[in-house]
Amino acid sequence: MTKDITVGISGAAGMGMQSISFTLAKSFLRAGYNVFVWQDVMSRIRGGNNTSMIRISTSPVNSLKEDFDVLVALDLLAIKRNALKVKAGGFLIYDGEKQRAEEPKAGWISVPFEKLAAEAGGDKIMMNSVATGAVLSLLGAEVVKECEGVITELFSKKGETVISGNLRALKSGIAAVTPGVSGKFMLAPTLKINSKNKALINGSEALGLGAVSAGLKFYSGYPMSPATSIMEYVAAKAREYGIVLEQAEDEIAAINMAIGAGYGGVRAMTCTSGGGFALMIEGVSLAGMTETPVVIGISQRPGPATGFPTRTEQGDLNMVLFAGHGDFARVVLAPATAADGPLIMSRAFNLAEKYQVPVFVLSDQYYNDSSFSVDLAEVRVEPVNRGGVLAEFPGSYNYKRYDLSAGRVSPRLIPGAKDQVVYADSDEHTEEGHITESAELRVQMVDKRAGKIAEIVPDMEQPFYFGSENPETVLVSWGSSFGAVKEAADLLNASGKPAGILHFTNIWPLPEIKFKFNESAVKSFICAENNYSGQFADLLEKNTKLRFSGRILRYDGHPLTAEYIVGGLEG
Amino acid sequence: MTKDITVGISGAAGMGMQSISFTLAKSFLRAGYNVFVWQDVMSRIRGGNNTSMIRISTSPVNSLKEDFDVLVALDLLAIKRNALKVKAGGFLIYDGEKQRAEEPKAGWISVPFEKLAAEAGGDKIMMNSVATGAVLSLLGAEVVKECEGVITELFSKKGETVISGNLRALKSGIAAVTPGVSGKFMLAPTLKINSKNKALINGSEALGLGAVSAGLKFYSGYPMSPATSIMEYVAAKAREYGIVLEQAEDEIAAINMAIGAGYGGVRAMTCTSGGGFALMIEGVSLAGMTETPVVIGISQRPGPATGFPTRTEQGDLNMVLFAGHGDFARVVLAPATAADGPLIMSRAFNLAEKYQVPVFVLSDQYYNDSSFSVDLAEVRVEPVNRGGVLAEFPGSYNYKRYDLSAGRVSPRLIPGAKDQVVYADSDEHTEEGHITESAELRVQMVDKRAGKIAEIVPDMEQPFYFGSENPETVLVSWGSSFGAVKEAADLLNASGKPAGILHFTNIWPLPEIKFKFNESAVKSFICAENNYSGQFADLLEKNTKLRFSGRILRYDGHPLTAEYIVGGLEG
Amino acid sequence: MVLASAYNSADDNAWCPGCGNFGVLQALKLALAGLNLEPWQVIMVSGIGQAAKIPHYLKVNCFNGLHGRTMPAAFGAKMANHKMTVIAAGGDGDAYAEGGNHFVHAMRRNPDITYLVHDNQIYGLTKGQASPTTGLGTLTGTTPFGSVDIPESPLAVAVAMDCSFVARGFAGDIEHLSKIIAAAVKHRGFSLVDILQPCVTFNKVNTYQWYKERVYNLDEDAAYDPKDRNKAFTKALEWGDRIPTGIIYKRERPVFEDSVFKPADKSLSRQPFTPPDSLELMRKYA
Amino acid sequence: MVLASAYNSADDNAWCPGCGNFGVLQALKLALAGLNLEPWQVIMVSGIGQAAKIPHYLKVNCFNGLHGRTMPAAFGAKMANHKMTVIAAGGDGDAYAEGGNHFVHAMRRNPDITYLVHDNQIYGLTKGQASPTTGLGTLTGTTPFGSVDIPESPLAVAVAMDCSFVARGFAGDIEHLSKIIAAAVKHRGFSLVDILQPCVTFNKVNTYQWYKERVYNLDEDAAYDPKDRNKAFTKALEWGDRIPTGIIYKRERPVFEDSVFKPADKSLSRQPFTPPDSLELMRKYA
Ligand SMILES: Cc1ncc(C[n+]2csc(CCOP(=O)(O)OP(=O)(O)O)c2C)c(N)n1
Ligand SMILES: Cc1ncc(C[n+]2csc(CCOP(=O)(O)OP(=O)(O)O)c2C)c(N)n1
Ligand code: SF4
Ligand code: SF4
Ligand SMILES: [Mg+2]
Ligand SMILES: [Mg+2]
Repeated sequence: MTKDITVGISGAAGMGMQSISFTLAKSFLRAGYNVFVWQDVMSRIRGGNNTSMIRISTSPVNSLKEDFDVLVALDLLAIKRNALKVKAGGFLIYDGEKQRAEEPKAGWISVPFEKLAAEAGGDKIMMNSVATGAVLSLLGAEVVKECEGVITELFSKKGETVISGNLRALKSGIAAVTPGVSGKFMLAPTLKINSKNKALINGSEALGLGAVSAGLKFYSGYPMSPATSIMEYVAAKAREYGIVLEQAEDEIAAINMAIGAGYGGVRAMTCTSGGGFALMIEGVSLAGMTETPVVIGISQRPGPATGFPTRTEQGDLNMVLFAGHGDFARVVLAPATAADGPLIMSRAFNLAEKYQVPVFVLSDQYYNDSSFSVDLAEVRVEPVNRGGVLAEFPGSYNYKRYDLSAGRVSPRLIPGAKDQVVYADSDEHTEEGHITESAELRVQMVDKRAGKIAEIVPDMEQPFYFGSENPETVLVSWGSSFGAVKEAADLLNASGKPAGILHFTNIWPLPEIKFKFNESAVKSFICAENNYSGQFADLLEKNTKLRFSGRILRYDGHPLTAEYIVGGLEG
Repeated sequence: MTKDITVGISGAAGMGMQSISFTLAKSFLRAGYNVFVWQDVMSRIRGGNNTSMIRISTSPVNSLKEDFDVLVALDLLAIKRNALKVKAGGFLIYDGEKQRAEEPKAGWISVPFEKLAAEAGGDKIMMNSVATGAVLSLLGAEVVKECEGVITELFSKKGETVISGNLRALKSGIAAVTPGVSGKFMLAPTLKINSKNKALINGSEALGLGAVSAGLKFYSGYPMSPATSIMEYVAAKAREYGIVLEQAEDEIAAINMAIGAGYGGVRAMTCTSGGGFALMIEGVSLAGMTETPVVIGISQRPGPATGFPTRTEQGDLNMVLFAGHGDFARVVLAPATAADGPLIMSRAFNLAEKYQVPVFVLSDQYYNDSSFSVDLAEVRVEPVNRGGVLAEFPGSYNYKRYDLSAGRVSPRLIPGAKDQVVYADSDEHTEEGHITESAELRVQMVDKRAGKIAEIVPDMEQPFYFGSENPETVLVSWGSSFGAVKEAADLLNASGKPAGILHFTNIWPLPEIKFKFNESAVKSFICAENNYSGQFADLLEKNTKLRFSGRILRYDGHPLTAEYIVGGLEG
Repeated sequence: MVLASAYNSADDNAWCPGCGNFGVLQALKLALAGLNLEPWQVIMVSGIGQAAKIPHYLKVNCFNGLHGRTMPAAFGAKMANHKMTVIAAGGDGDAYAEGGNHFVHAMRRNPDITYLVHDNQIYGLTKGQASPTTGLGTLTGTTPFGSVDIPESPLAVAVAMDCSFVARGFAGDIEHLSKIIAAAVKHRGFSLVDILQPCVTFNKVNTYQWYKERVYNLDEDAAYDPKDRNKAFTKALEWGDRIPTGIIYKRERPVFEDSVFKPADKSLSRQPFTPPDSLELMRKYA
Repeated sequence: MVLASAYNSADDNAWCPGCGNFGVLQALKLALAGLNLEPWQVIMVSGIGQAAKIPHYLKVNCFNGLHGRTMPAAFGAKMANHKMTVIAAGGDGDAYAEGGNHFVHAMRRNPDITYLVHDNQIYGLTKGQASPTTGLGTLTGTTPFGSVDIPESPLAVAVAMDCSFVARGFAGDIEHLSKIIAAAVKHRGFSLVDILQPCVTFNKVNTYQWYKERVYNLDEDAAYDPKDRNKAFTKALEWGDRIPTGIIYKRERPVFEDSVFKPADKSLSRQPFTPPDSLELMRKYA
């Protein structure tokens, strides 16, 4: 019996790989398994070669394997590009009638997708359900009921004929796999207890949802992969929850709109990717200067410039840390999994308002586009803390936006308060918010803005630690690399090499790090990051006691995996 | 006899402080003295209070004092804001008839500017020459002839009457200072040998001039203080030297135009300040990705946001070092004095073309707006090195812009070469410059772009060292802080405390630093910077063996001075 | 009743004596007082430039943001406070160069915001460079041989964008200007008021005198119908011996706010803070 | 004689089958061949988007820059090589949203550049969000309740900017489109060709059929005078049952290059490299 299996669905853009992988993932999720799905796609709308990578496991899983146990190849290119990634003993499911080019190899199973689809429902498009059935069959077909449920929901708006056609197609897919092969990868059973308390949600949805439940009231953004889907989530919810959402003409407008709304007194956010964020940097500095709360989501993708737009990387950390001219405080957070989304977002909005600073939420294509199985019981948020924003202020026209007597964070009055006006200013300013030329005030105001960082530090959370109490190897990671790094540590521990993982979601400012393991046991601290230079390792070395004896870096557009990390440790 | 004197000319914007300071500075320059002039101005066109600070010295001087030996106050506000900055034993020259508010103090000399101007030439505006004369008188009036020459040149286009009126006004200013006082600050004589070989030029002019003499052919920019004057220099020379100069609609256009021109095969530059540069950051990443040479001048001013727009700071280093998403090579240079301008600019264009990377030239308001006396014999440039750019390429349509076989820097063909086309691409690309989806090529191309840094390192210059061979204190500085830090070290050495200065104009990448002094003598390395956090100190600590026991930082909008530094060492 | 003096600010004014900005300031105070708005009911948003300093010289809520970014910041502030009066202001460089894209797209959104552009046809704060409205051949710091880029007609662009209120004022005619501003603020939708504003220091061509010899009051011409878009286009391009001031184009249409707020809705910033529960939202993915 | 096939590129095409971009590509090849230009004599500059991939599918010099920054990069490349033919291309988002400011200011400069905007009224590459030309009420990923921002008429804006050549083409009529492109390239000055380009994947409103039912060839209307700016404005705004294609507006005027180059001047990039001596320049400050 298999406890952990990786299935790939590969084909040209537009062939429906994502819907097959969604159906499979959701079915196994409902059957109590843990699932994880990543999309490895090209930057094109039709054609090319995209692959949905699905992992199904009896244990929690937030990362991928380097190759497949089962690969469904929907066209010839899919075979060409991915056949070698099928493990020895694994299977490649393809349509031998349509996709002949090479001699079929051992483990290649021909399932005539189109023909069976046509027979089942009269529609070629139902080949997706045929393919889904073929995979189910290999995996033991224990989840047919769940799968039928998912298909029925999926096509509920398309009517009975479509539903029953797809259900028939599913069945014929199951039947198409010969008995000797079917069930080869029979999954170990799970306790179905939690199956109703699990959600399948991708990172973008988790962040959008987190923002909405944190009281987001204004969203402005400009589409950019992989951040667009956060915007589309919020757009879909805007009416229901009274959120103003506007597609800006560019990223500069997006951030300035959000800052305007933040000044106006509501929780505001904008999301983009690295290239779009580059355009927002003057705005970041404006938020710093005017002390306006704003949340900025940066969904990283490989740069520079347009780069590798549909792939993943954690390469924008340095830019975010040093974005903006002049010194001022900021906060950087990075969720580890989709379950983290709401917590990170609620913290982001709280910290932004509490300290009146820009807060960055760093994710990446791997995080945004991957579907995670989330245990609903794990979902946490921070209670709302609006940082003492004021609706009214006593007296008459005596409010000072940058009151120095109040410490580094001055009370923030919402404009429209009776008999008061609120001046916010991008120039160096007086306590009242008027332009100043005073060198003395300049120094006080720099100290106020940059000095906030010292107040934020105690509010920052310690990194998580998982693993051995006496680790020889401590893997250090941040954000979305969590799943792969955690799995790598598990592998090491399983092979008798005591290891642990020190994982950061609170990236900046860094708290003074307290080790929850026996430091003297450690032979090497290794940082594992999804970028070229080890940007987070640099940050930690500069600002904490951590020193790394090695860095495992990946920058080919693919996410870190446990295999890659363990390979890196050995190599 | 005085060897070093500081004169302030203070008044409302529009009153002509700069023309008085220019006249004085140029006169003393021609008499063989070293002069230095900084402009301390408010962000307004008329009114307020601006001060030109002039230092005249028998030794080389590139920095200021904290207070004045002589202050000319042209209006009441000038007295109010600056009277306390006149040293004990110093003089304040003002118009006792027009500017009465307080009781005159000891050392206050009333010179009826307006009245004398009216008598001398019938025009109030000639009061500037009266004031100039008064200063000359205090300083011994040895340079009257030079001053008359300067005035004659200055007004040459305005005709005889204006010239003779001003000359009379100068005389009456000289005469207005009572004999007991005049000559109080008589300057020590200089050998006039070099007087014809000295230029009075400000940093902006030096950079503009450097760029023009380095073969600049395309300049695009958007006005922003203190960078505008570089653009205005180039604009004035554009016709004569066949340069295309265009005022862009914004900074994004400016950098993309320059990159387009760089792709097009000519040396191109854009200059701005921090806020404008923030908008260029996506463009920086484009230059990195397309491997297009471009020179970007950043004239720093205090941020964040609009900040303290007419004052000075060295606060944009971090932003420049980490500008752009993704990893790629860049070069950062920062001139120390105006004499350095041509050398730094010629290096900037050479390095940009040699390595096909963006090169940054970091200056600041203090550098750009200050007039330096430059010994013409010191002016150096690097011989032109266009990095093997090609005009033609053999064969037919077989050129590869990103040829990997050629190492990290591929031959760069200018478009328009017969039977060849040149593809440059902001996406991850093939050797030919076409969009790619290959993970293998991705890795090779990242290695190519980011790996250039290793090739550039040997080309970077060691920091200068001046001072004791066995220094107890080594002051470390960069860019425009040179003058003040050098003077501080001189003061320390003069007071028997062996000191030296390690000064960087080649900022990034950093060469492996070789000390030219006895390292074991050093008790403390101290970094002195014109910013809040010590950005350069951070960079050095991260990338070199240097560790600082202290940082002397100034961020009130004023430049570092020797007094400030020595005070900081003591305090 | 609110007096114009209720808008006085104690902040030190940094404009040059005689600058056209003073006329704009006075006209704005008169207009706001005439509309009986209290200072705390008004938000002004501005960019950077000499013109953009104007909110400091009034007593109003103020967000003085970045050069060129007036429109987006104003949009955000308005969406958070749609029951307040939002007025944006800035110079011709701010509005049409650095802010050129936002200007165009603000008109597409049509929020109920009034935009006062102090158009001195020059960059004042940075000491005299060409702006998008600088006349051909003008000598400036960056065009020492004469500017060659064709001057933009912001009014024509506004008409082309179907902007819902397009007007021109003259800082030298405070009375007429204050009427135009009042009409713009009263108009529901995005209102552009391009204001001929002499810069006595850097623009030696377009002086008070130059404008005075040319401007005429279109609002007095009963035959002119500001609802006719084609006529408005022609009128918007009139520039030379005669320059029209007044309302060039006017069009009624829904404002952006109508697409998100119901008439009874309070400003977002003053609504109760009751976000949905994250677990509820998450359950939709079970 | 240059054949259209001389422009063929081996690069793998990433467009969807049936996309209107193929029509633009074909029309462009025909136009260039018809003008007898060799591939090496042409520079194409583009931004990012589906449309902006076009230079890869041609054999030409190509600078494929950033989303929205086509115009500035094209200007720089043209100034370095003013003797070459420079053609810019991109989508409606690229040109009118992210690049909106550069679009407006390129027209002010009037360099001899042709700008092909593949206007599919949608964001293709990012999978279907509203663009500045998306019709009111359209449902897209970012406007799930219908878009509320007024669509821009790029042609009307171009006429308002006095752009020297303003035309509209239709990707479904390759022959006419190639004529328009040829005329645009031949025209000395900045030429805008806004091309109706069906996006078969994301724009289900403005389909081939939709356009075909509406477009007509203005160039065949002998009575229409593209030199009349007011008429051009009216024509530019014609949209609905009838949509004109062809040359809407045309105007002769000096190009930017005339202000810097003499007729005999070689391209800057091919002039001898002989900068002035720094010491000579410095001496002026002695
Ligand atoms: C991003 C950025 N670029 C440039 C500047 C410098 N700057 C400040 S105001 C201004 C233009 C001023 O002209 P205008 O907007 O017409 O206002 P005016 O001073 O004429 O009223 C410029 C270029 C800036 N502050 N920020
Ligand atoms: C600065 C930046 N913002 C956003 C994007 C993402 N992006 C790429 S193409 C595009 C818009 C595509 O629409 P359009 O320009 O109309 O071209 P089409 O794909 O429709 O041809 C966007 C938003 C980007 N690459 N860079
Ligand atoms: S520079 Fe011109 S616009 Fe600015 S305040 Fe002075 S006169 Fe007015
Ligand atoms: S998405 Fe639309 S525009 Fe892009 S290639 Fe496909 S059909 Fe063409
Ligand atoms: Mg102006
Ligand atoms: Mg499009």
